[in-house]
Amino acid sequence: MAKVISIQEQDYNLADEVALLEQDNDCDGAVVTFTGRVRNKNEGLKVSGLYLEHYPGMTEKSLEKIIAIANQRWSLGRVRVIHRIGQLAIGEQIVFVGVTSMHRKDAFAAAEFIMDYLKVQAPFWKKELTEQGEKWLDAKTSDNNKAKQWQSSE
Amino acid sequence: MAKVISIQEQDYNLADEVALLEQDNDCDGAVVTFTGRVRNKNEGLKVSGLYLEHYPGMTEKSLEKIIAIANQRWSLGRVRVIHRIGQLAIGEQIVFVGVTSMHRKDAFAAAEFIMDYLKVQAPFWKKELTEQGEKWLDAKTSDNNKAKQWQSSE
Amino acid sequence: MIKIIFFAALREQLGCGDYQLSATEASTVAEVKAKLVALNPQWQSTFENQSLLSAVNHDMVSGEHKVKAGDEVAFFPPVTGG
Amino acid sequence: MIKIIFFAALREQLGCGDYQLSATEASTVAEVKAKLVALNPQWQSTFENQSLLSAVNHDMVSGEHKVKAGDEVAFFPPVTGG
Repeated sequence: MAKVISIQEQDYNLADEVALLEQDNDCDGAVVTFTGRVRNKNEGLKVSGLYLEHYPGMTEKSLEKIIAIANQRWSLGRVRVIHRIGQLAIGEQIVFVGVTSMHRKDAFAAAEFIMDYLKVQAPFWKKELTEQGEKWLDAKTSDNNKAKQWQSSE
Repeated sequence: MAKVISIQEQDYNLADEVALLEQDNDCDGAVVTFTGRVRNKNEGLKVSGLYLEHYPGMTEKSLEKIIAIANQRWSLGRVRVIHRIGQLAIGEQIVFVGVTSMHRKDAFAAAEFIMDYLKVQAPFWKKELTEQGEKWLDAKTSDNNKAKQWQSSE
Repeated sequence: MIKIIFFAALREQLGCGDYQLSATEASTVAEVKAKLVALNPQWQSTFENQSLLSAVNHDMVSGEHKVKAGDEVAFFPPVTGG
Repeated sequence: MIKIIFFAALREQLGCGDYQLSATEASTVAEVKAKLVALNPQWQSTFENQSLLSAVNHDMVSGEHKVKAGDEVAFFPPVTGG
């Protein structure tokens, strides 16, 4: 498995990322991508943007570990993770996970697994800019529960 | 839910399709895409290309039904399905499924569900061009089993 | 009339893409199949294939499904798209 | 020395991004926390938050984890990326 992880302020181009996943890779028939974007609403409040902080060094290490676990569980071709940091406006891309595999089941499972674990283990924090001012987001119990489900399933 | 289905010979541009899924859509934070491509090998044989036949009319109806079921099961924003027909070379895109949702779990589940049902219900047939000549592909038991799993889960 | 169409490997095996029967000749999908074999004995082994699927007016159906004049009946192998 | 860093809401609540302790002042992550509160009593309520997470040298750890000179100890709220 080949993997590339980027933590960056600047935007990225989805088509370029998918092209890199597919280039010279005629054995993987399945490509799954996940894109997370800044929503205009959260918990009923109008949101005008996000600020994303992270823990440099630990972030990359944490994502490496998550991808290594995914690679043990499923047969993967290439994995690409991009997470943006800093100030982001509504509709902007926050996170990209791209996975290729010979089999669609593996590509789907690994992409979702990586997102689920990223959500509860990778040291990123979101501060939301709402009509009522700035607010650090609280972690969601549902995200913890979703990550835990991978321990029992299959 | 807004959905668009296309059955076409010509190629499509992934970035354009994702842009349409995201355009004026600031409430859906999650976008999942699946791309199926022509592999260079199948069951040990070197493949040089595929020919895809379908049943015009039934194909669209079948995909409409599959998407309608997905939309009843999960909370979906937009759904886009493209399936190519005719002659396809190694590495070319065969099928695209794009799903947006407020929640990543729904987007992942619906995209995988649509692919799993497309595989066993939509009237497409692949003829493989291998080093040993042309050969219509046999349906896979594993695809049937995978589609059946959705009946019991959740 | 009932319009009958064949797809993919089935069409190639039969050497035929479509067929017509009078609505009086068959009242179910299974009877359509039996009639086709009766009229074309060389098709028998091909239609004995248990995995063949059938659709009436673009909906997948089983052998007991009724057919009537104007229906489009399709026979084809298990699908392999995606 | 042990290097200590704080992130996100925790950093803002403490009004402080990093800190240093001598390696003789604490031998576990829990002791680091206790020492920080002892030296800065106004931080007590903030550090009583049970949901705070800790990492040593970029690995998530629990309170019993040993610390030694040169370690980087981080405290932060539950993560909310993605």
